[in-house]
Parts: sequence; structure tokens; C-alpha cells
Amino acid sequence: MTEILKTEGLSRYFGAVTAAEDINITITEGEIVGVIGSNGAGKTTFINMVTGYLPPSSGTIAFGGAPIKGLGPRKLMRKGLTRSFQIPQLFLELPVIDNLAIALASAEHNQFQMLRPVRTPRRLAAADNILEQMNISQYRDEMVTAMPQGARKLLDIAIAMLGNPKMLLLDEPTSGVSMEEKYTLMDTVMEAVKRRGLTVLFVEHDMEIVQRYVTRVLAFASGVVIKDGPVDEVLADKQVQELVTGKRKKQPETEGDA
Amino acid sequence: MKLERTELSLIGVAVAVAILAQFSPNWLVFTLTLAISTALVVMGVVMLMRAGLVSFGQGLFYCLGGYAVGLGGRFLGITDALMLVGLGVGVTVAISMVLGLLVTRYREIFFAMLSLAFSMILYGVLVKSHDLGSTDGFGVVDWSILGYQPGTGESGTRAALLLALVIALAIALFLNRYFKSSLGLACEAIRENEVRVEYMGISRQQVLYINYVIAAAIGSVGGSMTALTAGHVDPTMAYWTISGEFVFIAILGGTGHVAAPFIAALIFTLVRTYAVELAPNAWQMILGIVLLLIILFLPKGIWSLFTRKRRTAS
Amino acid sequence: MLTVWAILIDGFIYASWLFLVAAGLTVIYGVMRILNMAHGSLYALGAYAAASALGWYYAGGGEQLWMAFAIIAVSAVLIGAVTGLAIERGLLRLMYGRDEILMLIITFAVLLILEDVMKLVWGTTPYFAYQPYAAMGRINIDVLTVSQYDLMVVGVSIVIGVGLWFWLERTRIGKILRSIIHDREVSEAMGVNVRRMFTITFMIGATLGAIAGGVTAPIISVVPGIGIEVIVLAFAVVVTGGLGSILGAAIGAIIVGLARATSIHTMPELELFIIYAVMAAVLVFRPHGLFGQAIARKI
Amino acid sequence: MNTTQQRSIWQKTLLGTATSVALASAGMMGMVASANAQDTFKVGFVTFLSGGASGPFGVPAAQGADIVVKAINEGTLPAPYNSKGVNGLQLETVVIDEAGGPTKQVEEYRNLVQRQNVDAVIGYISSGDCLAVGPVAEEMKMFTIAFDCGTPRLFQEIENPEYLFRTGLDAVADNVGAAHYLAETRPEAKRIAGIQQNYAWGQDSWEDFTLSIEQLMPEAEIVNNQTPQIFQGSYGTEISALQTRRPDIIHSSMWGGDMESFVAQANARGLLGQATALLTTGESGLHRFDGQAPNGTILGGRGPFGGFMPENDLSTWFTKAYEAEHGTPPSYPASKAAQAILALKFAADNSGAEGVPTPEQLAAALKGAKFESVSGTVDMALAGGHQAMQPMLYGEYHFVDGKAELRNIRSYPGECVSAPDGQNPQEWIKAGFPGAKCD
Repeated sequence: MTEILKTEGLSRYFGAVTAAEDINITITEGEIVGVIGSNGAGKTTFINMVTGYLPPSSGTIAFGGAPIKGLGPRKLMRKGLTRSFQIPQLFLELPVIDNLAIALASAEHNQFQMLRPVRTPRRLAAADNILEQMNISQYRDEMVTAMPQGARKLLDIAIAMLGNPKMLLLDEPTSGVSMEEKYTLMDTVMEAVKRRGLTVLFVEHDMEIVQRYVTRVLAFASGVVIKDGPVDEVLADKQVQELVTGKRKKQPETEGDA
Repeated sequence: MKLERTELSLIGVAVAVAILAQFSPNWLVFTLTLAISTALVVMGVVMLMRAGLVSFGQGLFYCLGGYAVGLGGRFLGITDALMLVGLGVGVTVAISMVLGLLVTRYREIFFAMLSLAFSMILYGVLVKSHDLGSTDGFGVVDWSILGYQPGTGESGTRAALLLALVIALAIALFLNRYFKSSLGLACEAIRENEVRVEYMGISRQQVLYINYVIAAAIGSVGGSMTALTAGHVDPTMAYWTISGEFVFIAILGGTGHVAAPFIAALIFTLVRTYAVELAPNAWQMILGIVLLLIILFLPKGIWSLFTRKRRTAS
Repeated sequence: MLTVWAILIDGFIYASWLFLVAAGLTVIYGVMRILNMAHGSLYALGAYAAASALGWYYAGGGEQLWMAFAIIAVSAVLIGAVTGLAIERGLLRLMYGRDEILMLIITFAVLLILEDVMKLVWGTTPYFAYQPYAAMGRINIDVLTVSQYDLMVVGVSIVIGVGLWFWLERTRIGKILRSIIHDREVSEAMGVNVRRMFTITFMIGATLGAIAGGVTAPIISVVPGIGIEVIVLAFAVVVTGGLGSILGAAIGAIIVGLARATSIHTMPELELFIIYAVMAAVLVFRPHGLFGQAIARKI
Repeated sequence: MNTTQQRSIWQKTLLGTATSVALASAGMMGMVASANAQDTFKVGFVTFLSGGASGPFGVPAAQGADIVVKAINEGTLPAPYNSKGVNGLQLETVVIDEAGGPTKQVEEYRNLVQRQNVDAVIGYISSGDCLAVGPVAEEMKMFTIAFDCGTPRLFQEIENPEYLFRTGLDAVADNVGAAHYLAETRPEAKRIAGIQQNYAWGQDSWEDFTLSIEQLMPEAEIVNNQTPQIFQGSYGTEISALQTRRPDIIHSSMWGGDMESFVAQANARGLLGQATALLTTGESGLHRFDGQAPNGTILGGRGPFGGFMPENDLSTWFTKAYEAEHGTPPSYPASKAAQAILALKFAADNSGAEGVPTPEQLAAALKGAKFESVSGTVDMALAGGHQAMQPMLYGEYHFVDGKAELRNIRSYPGECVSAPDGQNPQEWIKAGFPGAKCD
């Protein structure tokens, strides 16, 4: 088992506010790790620091054994670290197929191909393939604006997977999706993840989803990791129940934290 | 190389125009040539718009192209039209490669105003250049092409039209492919969502930079063709209202297709010509109303008339 | 030494004028995210209204200075508010939610239309309402003279600046507007009547533009096209200062004003570039202007 | 059939249709226009109808032209133009806005000639437009009169004009005349400053003026020149900058609203009490200053136009007719436009043609001719008979009892203020005006 992501003393402050403090975690290849915590607990700050969207105030991050602190999203993608978004980040006024084609073209890492047509038979086949895996083939030639929220989430995750990552960060994959759709969506995603053998770190509010799909959980509260361990053990923890999964917090009204 | 249908129709239209022009009155040939030249500059504006950027300073490159033709003829003794156009492209690419480093970091109104500022600085320099005729500008030498001298008069205007048609066709064919290339799509992707583009591993800066330089070069060609056709250059070419006109035509046509700027430029020129004639005191009002109607009823430009019909047909 | 004084005085006078012209533009942008090119036309409308009203007053034998100021104020406010209301209700309302740049083009179309409307109403002959400017007299400093009317413009501009600040920071409407600026959707969800606020904001912005024109009318000769000339100036000031910021507009105006005065007094040949050079320089170091802020995308 | 294919077909057909419809409709309109019967003489008149130059120049010029055209068609002009029409043909005018820059004007010019089929073109206030349109006029062999633009480069660039004429003086004469007037009436002036609009006209004017001053007033010192932007409107800073240089004389070639604004502001600020202003185009404000310029301000009218018109039948008639219609006496742009129309009538009447005279016949009749005009007898003596040589006049503005008038008028003959044919004007000034006759 080789370690793939390791943070040491990772912290982020917004002025006097502590968004994340002294986060030390190690994730090994093939793990599916859930990140839980109430709003403002520091989950998204953590994800944003790892994916280069937010520079850490202090601490180190290593990916695949090499330091990655200070690298932007673009370099991280090249190293094999990609992410999906709580609010799907898609090209709304472009056809779904082009959303995928451009991701595939970019993943080829060949600048001299940039002036060649984006829709090559090989890319179209690959795009059709992942559309099928994600069960959204029917939207192939539609604009993204024509897709419902659940399908957008899937497309967002599909695009992240097309970058040939070693590790995938999913930011609340089921937020904004109806109760009935959640499990179908997660089943689809997890099957695609397994097929590719990816390491996954995912932020989730819904404890049932967490329980069902992850092996290990990081529980955040007030910017600190209060518990790290196997899913059943963490969810059974008193402190975690009090601060994170308490009944009143089970279905938060608003999504996302700074 | 296999030609696709759009390309075949572009070539067909160009040939048709070239033939029709032989039987058209001279003023129409002239107007058409100017419209094609304008459309080339607009094409640059459209390229930037596809990447989500609106330039109120495309006149900078239009003017550089024009002055390259004027100065190249006057001081370097170049009379070959292709060499003059090439000279303009060379100068423009050099300048846009420097400016591009800066302006591609900006978006929205900041990009618009910064490009406007550079264009206005060129305007200021030219106004101060007394030896270049200041605001009066100066005349362009009689040009030749590959040794053939079309001279002035009817043959000159027809030759200019043919030259403009050939150049515009080449550029339109290139852009048609460019819009469908990875780079062209990356531009649209940047317009739609920069965050995702960055996470896809695409360098926004690099994409925008290349796009900016190509747009500048095409704008310069438009300026050169205008200078060769009209026979005169002056600093107004770099004034912001001219750049505003290019944006106007770009919106009129829409960004959907390479042919849109050409149709829009032709319609704009004809509307303006007749408006100036029929209502010499209210032609700006007519232009303003036309623009508003287009935005209200055809938000994606005149070209959406065609795509809309396609939708209902399929 | 005389030159230094002259630069300071001229710089601040010009800055006040620039602020007057730019204030309405930045208010409208701050709240509505519309960069209003027709602001130039409102300036021209204000100038035409004031100049023709003053002409009528003086032709009728009037010579009271305070009446002249009242006439400027009333005519400018009237035409600004009415035109603003007409543009907002008749046109912009149909377009809300469109792209920022498209809104800019729409206001450009309005500018083109208003230019010709003004020509049809007032003709092309210059209007010349110099009386208040001449009657206010001047202060002498050695050979240098300062027009008291110009000093009054400085006063008007300070009053308007402070008034706007008070309005935005200390009144109930201001609080609502700031909530709209902060997050339009949330304020809408909380029951704020955003459309009504937009109407009020646009009318106030338009009126400010007309007041700038009205105050300027006695200084210049009012001719077709003056609106086009000021719009780029106003844009440059607002972008330099940071879009949507009143303080930014003020500081931007002072920087541009002083830079311009320095160039005119010492290197007149640079005057044509100076405003653009200042703007470009500021943007290089502060990409969103002095007081502007980048808006991060929600992910 | 998939969507891409379908789209291409639509694109193909629509693209083709749109283009051919546009071409065909435009072509048809051209033909309709050419089918006009030729019992009229059609003349294109190009002048500013929008923008800052329209109020003071463009519109008065159009009004002046209109009055003369109407009188020609009715046959009510004084002798020698009392015959109806031009060469018996009724005049029909097509008025075009000069705004939009030289490229657009070239386009509009071609439209006038080829689509509207005009028989002559009169127009152009802006020098840039003259320079751009001039070569096209020669190329298209169309009789064209530039009525106002002042650039001396016009007939330097077009060396052997055949179809292009200018019925006024170039700007060199304005500034040489101004220097003569100063040297004669203000010999004690020591410090001379200037304020010019920042474009070719202003730059050229200041260069010619300072060169002439060096010759005629070698003792005087040039202390400053301000170059505000055209249509800037407010000149507060420039006025202070001028004040700190303590000039005796301020030369300005500013025109129209800019000139009037400058005068009003400089007067209110007291600058015009500290120094005397010399306004080369000041005449257009003669009836508009309303006492805002101090008495003694020196005004020019770009020749014997407007308030400087000599008294003759034509000028008396014109002043009266203009005043009756527009309520104020004609300013110089109106008289210059009138002069160009009279030149056209003169050329047509003397062309010896049956029906509509050809451009060649018109050009032959006007070349080197002397014709009567509102400004006296005009001698087409410059540029190989293609440009008028006229006296240059300057005078002082005096506002007495609510009426403006010109006093202390001095006139400098054409031979005094214009370089002999074929000589570069700047070289001529620098050489000390060789061959000038100034009595």
C-alpha cells in the first residue's frame, strides 16, 4: 500500500478566522475516504487547499510523494489529482459532447494538437463511453442548460475522471439532488470509480451515503480533524455525534461553507 | 484535404460574389470591398467574444494594418499589395504579442477599457505625428499585385474586391476550422467557465494569448485592405468609436458562424448608406433602433435567423 | 511656485468636474451592474436643458444669480429623472439578466438614439449660457485667476459626494441597496423589491449625469456631440478608481485631474495620452482599479 | 440525416440567398437611380450635419448653399447670375453628412457619383476628408469643389488637378495675414502664446503663424502653446497655464463651439484683459459673443467672408436673404458655401454645353477664371487655376450698444498672403516671403 496524499500541519486563516488548522492526514492508494462536518467546519477549505484553489497559510501537502503546495489546479491535474464541484462547473452553452471532447483533448497533453479539430473519432468514442457509464447518453447533443441537476452532477464528475486522475476529490456529489436519485447517482459514480481504480476523497453531508460508500471517514469540526478512522467507528463516536451528525444537523438547510 | 459542406458553400459564395461583381455598379463593388474588410476586423472581435472578451480597442490593429500599408508604400517603396498586407500582419503580430502578455490577464470591462486605452494611445501618437499628416492622414500609393498594376478607377476597385475576396475566403476557411479546433473550443470554454478550464489542465492565459494574437493579425488584414481600397489612412482608424462600430457589427451578426460578420457588415454598410441618404439628420437614431431591435428579437444576432429555422426544420 | 499652485488648483477643479460626471455612472454600475454609455447623453441633455432654460431666463430680462442656479438645478433634475425613468422602465427593464457587455451595448444604442433626438429638439447651433459663469467673478493670485464658479463646482461635487456616501451608508434605502450589491438573489428572497430599487438607482444616476451637464453648461458652449466626448473620460475615471465605488471615483478623479493639470502646465503635448496612460498604469498594478474587488466564482 | 449535415445545408442555401438578395437589391437601386431623366443638374453637397462641427460650420454652410440654390432655381439672384438655373437646368441637391471619417467619406463620395449619378460634388469642411476625397475625384473624373477645407497639402498631393477645385484660401493665408496684422497694429507685443485644438489644423496653423512671426516680428518671443483636445469644451487648466506665462498676445485657430467656449472662459477669468486674443476663425462668433469678447479682440474670417464681405450686389442680397430666413447675418462658412455654388453656376453657364455640361466642360470653364461672388471678384489663380486667390482680412471686435461690429479692418491682397504657385508655403515663409506684394 503506497501513500498517495499526505498533509502535515495544513492550516488556513482568513484574517482572525481559523478555517482549518493543523490538518495531518495520510491517504493510501485505492482508499475511499469520506469527509464530514457541519457547515463551516473546514471541509471545503481543506478540499480547496488540496486542489490548489486556495493557498494554505502554513503546512505541507504531498501528492504521490512529491510536494504540491503552491501548485495551481492546472499542474495538479497534470500530476493526476482532479476534482468535481459542489456546484457543477460546466460549459453551460456548449453541447455535452463538446464539454467532454475538450476535456479529452486537454488530457492528451499535446499542444500541437490544439489547432486540430476537437471532435476526433477516438475522442467521440471515449466520450460516448463515459456518457454510457454515467447513464446520461440521452443528453449527448444537448446544451448543458437542458440537463437536470442530477445529470449535471454526473457530467461534472465524468469530466473530472477524463483527466486520467490517480485521485479524485468529490465535493458533495449528492447535494442538490433529490432523495430518490441520490443512490442511483452514487451507484453510478462508484462503479465508474472502481472500474478505474481511483482513490477518492469525498465531502458529504448525508450520513447514510457516507455509511454506504466509504471505508474511512475524516470528521471536521471548527477547522480541526476531530476523528479519523473506519466509518462505523467514527460515526459511533460521541464527540462526532454531538458536533457533526447530531440530529438537528442531519439535514442542513444551506449547502457549502466558505 | 476533404472539404466539408460549410467550406464548399463559403467557396461557392465567394465565387458567386466575384462573378456578380463583374456586372455590379462600381460603387457597389467598392462598398462590398469595404464591407469585407470591415468584416475581417469584426471577425477578430468575434474571436475575442467567443472567448468572453469584448474589445473596445480592435481599432488599434485595424489602424496598424492601415498605416503599415500607407507607410510601407510611402517610405519603403513597397507597392505589392500582398507584401504590404504581410508587413501589416508582421508589425501587428509583434505588437500584439507584447500587449497580449498584459491584456489577456483581464476580463470584462477591464479588458475592454485596457484595449481601448492602448488604441487611444496609438491615436494620440498619430495625432502628434505632424510628418504623417496628423489627423488629416495621408494617401496610399497605387498598388500592384504580383507585378500586375490594376491602376485606379474601375479596374482598381474590381481588383481590390477580388483580392479582398481571396484573402477573406482564406481567413474564413481557416477560422471555420479554428472554431471547431481544440483551441477554438477552449476559448468558448473559457467564456463559459474559467474554473473548470483551469481544473481541466488548460492554460487560460496561453489559449487567450494565441487567440488574441490571431484576432489582432486578422484585424490588421482588414485595416490593410481598407487602406488599399479607400486609398487613404488617418488616425480615426484607432479612435474608440470605430472600435465601437466593430463591436456593434459583431453583435449584429452574432458569434455563431464565420459567415455572420460578413453578412452583418454588408447589412450595416447598406443600412448606414441608405440611412445617411434618406435621413441625413437622424441616421444615428436609425442605427440605434436597428441595434435595439436586433438585441430584443435576435439576441444571438442575425445569424440566429438561420439556425432558428434549422431547429424548426429538424 | 506659481505653477505648482496653478497645478493644484486646476487639478482639483478638473477632478471635481470629473467626479460629477463619473458619480452617476459608478452608482448605477455599483447597484445594477450596468455600465451605462447613455450617461454621456444624460450629461448632454442636462447641459441642453440648463442652457436653454438659462437662455430663456436671461432673454426675459432676469439677472438674479440665485435664480439662475435654481433654474440649472430644476431643469437638470427634471430632465435627468424623467429620461432616466423612461430608459429604465421602457427599455432596461426588458433586458435585465442579460450579459453585462450586452447591457453596455444596449445603452450604446440609447446613446445613438438620444444624440439624434437632441439634435431634432435643440438643433445644431451652439447654446451659450455664459452669464452665471461671468457673473460669479474671480479671485486673483498674482497673474493667476480662479473663477468662483469653478470653486462652486468643487463645492457642488463635494456635496454630491458626501450626499451619496450618506445615502448609501446611513439611510434605509442605502442599506437595502448595499444588500443588493452584496447578493441580489438573497435580497430578493428576503423580500426586497429589487426592481423598484433599480428604478430609483437608475433615476438617481441619470439625474447625477444631468446635473453634471447642467453645472457645466454655463462654462462651455453646448453643441451636439459633447456627450460622446465625456463618456470615455467618465469610464476612465471610474475604471481607474474601481467600478461601483464612490470613494474610488473620487480618488480616480483626483489622480486623473492632477496628472492632467501637471501635463498641461509642464508638457502640454502629452495631454492627449495622460488619462489613458494613468488608467493603464493603475490597471497594471491594481487589475480591478484602486478600490475595485474581484468577485470569486462560487464552486 | 444528422444535425450537422442539416445545418450545413441550411447554411448553404441561406448564405447564398442572403448574399444574392443583398447584391440584387443593391444593384437594382443603383439602376433605378441611373434611370433619372436629365433635365436637372444634380449636385451632391457634403457638410457636417452631426458632431461638433455641425453647429458652427456644417449647418450654416448647408443653409447658405440652400438659399443660393433656391435663388438660382427661381432666377432671383442679382446680375451676373440672374438667369434661371445653371445653364438652364434646375439644380437638385443631395445633402450628405460629412461625419464618420475619411474612409466613410470616400465611400459616400463614390455613392454620390455612381449610385446617385450627381453631375458635380461640392463640400468638405474637414481637411482629412478633402485629402481623402481629392484623389478619388480625379480618379472618377468628377467635377468637385472643396468649399472650406484649409489644408495647404491638398494641391501639393494632387499636383496636376483636373477636376478638383477649391474656391477658398488655404490656412497658410490665415496665419500669414494674422502675423501681418499683428506686426502692423501691435508692434509693441513681446510675448506671444497660442492655444490650438490638438489636430492637424491646429498644428499647421501654429507652425505657419510662428514661422511668419519670426519673419515679421523678430523681437517677439513665443512663450507657450496649449493643445487641448478638439471638442474639449472647458479650458480652465489651459487658461491658467497661459496666465503663468504672461503673454501679450494669444493666437488661436480654434473654431466653432470650442473657440466660443474658450473666449467666454478666458474673458471671465480675466485672461483676455491681460492679453489680446487673435482668433483666426473668430468671425463665426461675431454675432454670438454678445459682448463676451473684450473690445479690440482680433478676428479673422478665413478671407472676405461673413462680416468681412465687401459690399456688392451679391453680398447685400445674400446677407439680406440669409438674415430673413435664419434671423442672423451669415457667418463665413455660409458665405463660403454660397461662393462655391456661385462658382458652379459660373462654370455651368460658361461651359458652352447643350444641356448638362460634362465635368470636363465645367472644369475648363472654371480653370483660371475670374468670377463674381459674395466676396467680390474671385480669381482662380493658384494651383494651376484650381484654387482661389483672395485677400485676407482681419479686424477688431467691438461691441457697442448691443451691436457687434468689426473695426480697424485691414485687407492683405492674395499676392501678399499666399505663396506663389508651385512653392512650398513653409519654405516661402522661411525665405522671407519672396515675391509677396503687400500694398
